Amino acid sequence: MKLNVARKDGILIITPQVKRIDANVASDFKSKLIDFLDNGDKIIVINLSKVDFIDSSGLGAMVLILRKIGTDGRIKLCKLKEGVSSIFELTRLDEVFEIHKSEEGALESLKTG
Amino acid sequence: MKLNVARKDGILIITPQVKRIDANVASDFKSKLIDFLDNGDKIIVINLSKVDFIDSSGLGAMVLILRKIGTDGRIKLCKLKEGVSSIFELTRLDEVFEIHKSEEGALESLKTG
Amino acid sequence: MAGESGELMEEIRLTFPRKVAYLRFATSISKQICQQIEECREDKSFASDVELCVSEACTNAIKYGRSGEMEDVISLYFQIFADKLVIKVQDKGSGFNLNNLPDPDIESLPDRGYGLYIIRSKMDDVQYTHTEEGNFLTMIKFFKGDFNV
Amino acid sequence: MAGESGELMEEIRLTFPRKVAYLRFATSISKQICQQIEECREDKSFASDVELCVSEACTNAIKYGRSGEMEDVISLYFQIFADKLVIKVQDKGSGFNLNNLPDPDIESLPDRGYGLYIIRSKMDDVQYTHTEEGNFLTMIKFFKGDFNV
Ligand SMILES: Nc1ncnc2c1ncn2[C@@H]1O[C@H](COP(=O)(O)OP(=O)(O)O)[C@@H](O)[C@H]1O
Ligand SMILES: Nc1ncnc2c1ncn2[C@@H]1O[C@H](COP(=O)(O)OP(=O)(O)O)[C@@H](O)[C@H]1O
Repeated sequence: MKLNVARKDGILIITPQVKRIDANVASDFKSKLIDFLDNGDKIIVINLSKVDFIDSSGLGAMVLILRKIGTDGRIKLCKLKEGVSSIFELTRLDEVFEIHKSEEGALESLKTG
Repeated sequence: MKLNVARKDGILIITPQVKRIDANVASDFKSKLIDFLDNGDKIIVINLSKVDFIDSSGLGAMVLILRKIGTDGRIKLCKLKEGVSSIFELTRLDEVFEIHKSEEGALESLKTG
Repeated sequence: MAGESGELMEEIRLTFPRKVAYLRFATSISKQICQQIEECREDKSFASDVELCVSEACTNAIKYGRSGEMEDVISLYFQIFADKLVIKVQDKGSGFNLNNLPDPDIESLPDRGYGLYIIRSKMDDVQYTHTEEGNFLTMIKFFKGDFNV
Repeated sequence: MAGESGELMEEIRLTFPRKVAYLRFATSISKQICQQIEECREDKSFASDVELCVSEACTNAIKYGRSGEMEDVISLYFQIFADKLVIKVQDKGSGFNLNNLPDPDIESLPDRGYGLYIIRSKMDDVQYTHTEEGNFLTMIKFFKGDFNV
């Protein structure tokens, strides 16, 4: 799975370059995220602006990362499209993840908070 | 099937607003073209710029119109995409239809010729 | 699309290898079918709900439906009725008990177990049957405006 | 995609009502399958040639394949081999004689009869069989780089 990766003030910004995060790419997504954690990244913003479709395989990958980061680090999601956002709500994962409208908002909240 | 219709100096310019001319739309296309002939149109330019895919059903519709017009009128095709153009060549219908690169070219040739 | 309620009007079947790479065949045909049905086009979320559930159900069939047979395949049936769309996903695995599944417990941050919860939330009815021909997960969604059991 | 020449690797089956509205289901799955096969992606015209032939063959199956049965359906099989793609279109009509078909005579401006001419031009081999299960038009196209019969 293609990811765009940027770093700003020690924050890792990951923007998946795919329209769909389903079982076809989820395990690759998961292992790429784990690689970042293993390399010491602890503050991560995932920008989902390119993603039209996510299902439980994609959700599972992100929850695993959230659990792995634990209290050591922080993770924020941003730029969820309507369909994606509604699945976070349905599964109540919107209560578990910190979700921001814009990437700037996510970054700002990590600096101030 | 949606068609854009324009008239310039007595020439009817038809631009199908579909990506595919297959059996799903060919009979509708055919009957719409026949309506124009029945209403007295005799000089027709068909602009295929929107069409990515055509198969024998679409070709058949156009040959029928060509035959119906006969020596009474004229028909020109223009702006064929590569895939469409290659099927005209394969069936040798490129020898039967007058095909122009641009709409202007087709119109010009009808005025001068 | 006219016809009495309860009357099967059309069926589309897709059979594909039990491999995750084919998941998108299933979801893309699901989208096309919903486009085809006028009743769905009026209900904006119908197609996306169905696509999501087809993705979940086929993912499970691919993950858990190992048959041991040479030809390890998944079949997907779309049955268009006057009042509803019925989707069946068939695998040849050892099956499971749909009624024993708890909803995911969000507090414990599970990274799995959301699939059937999503399916149950989005569909009007979900059934599971184990037959000689394999396991069938049957998902039913009524068109809007019709009665909703 | 590795494997010995001649070995069937994957099969995808689509069954749909004998209606022209479903033609696009057939062509869209054809496109997706060619995308899936690495050997096709290197050959730019492979996918578009296959799509065209699938459209022609399914159009014929829809036009001429009336079965008289309640469930009047067309089936489409894509069989991926190491060296080729085999496509079968099944209908339950009364069939025809493939070998008796003349190429279209362009001089007389025929408005039909191009379908099988196109299929024969684009495919490496075309066969037609009439069985108890119906009629099968079998179209074979080799991946580039492999031998071409
Ligand atoms: N087609 C199937 N065959 C066998 N077991 C299944 C099937 N679908 C689901 N299951 C069982 O139901 C459980 C819950 O499925 P699901 O809610 O989709 O979550 P997950 O697959 O992430 O565990 C699975 O863990 C599996 O044990
Ligand atoms: N699936 C089929 N079942 C019965 N007859 C067929 C079938 N496909 C083709 N034919 C016959 O072969 C003829 C030639 O087909 P084709 O080249 O596609 O041109 P067209 O359909 O325009 O006539 C048809 O007119 C029909 O008689």
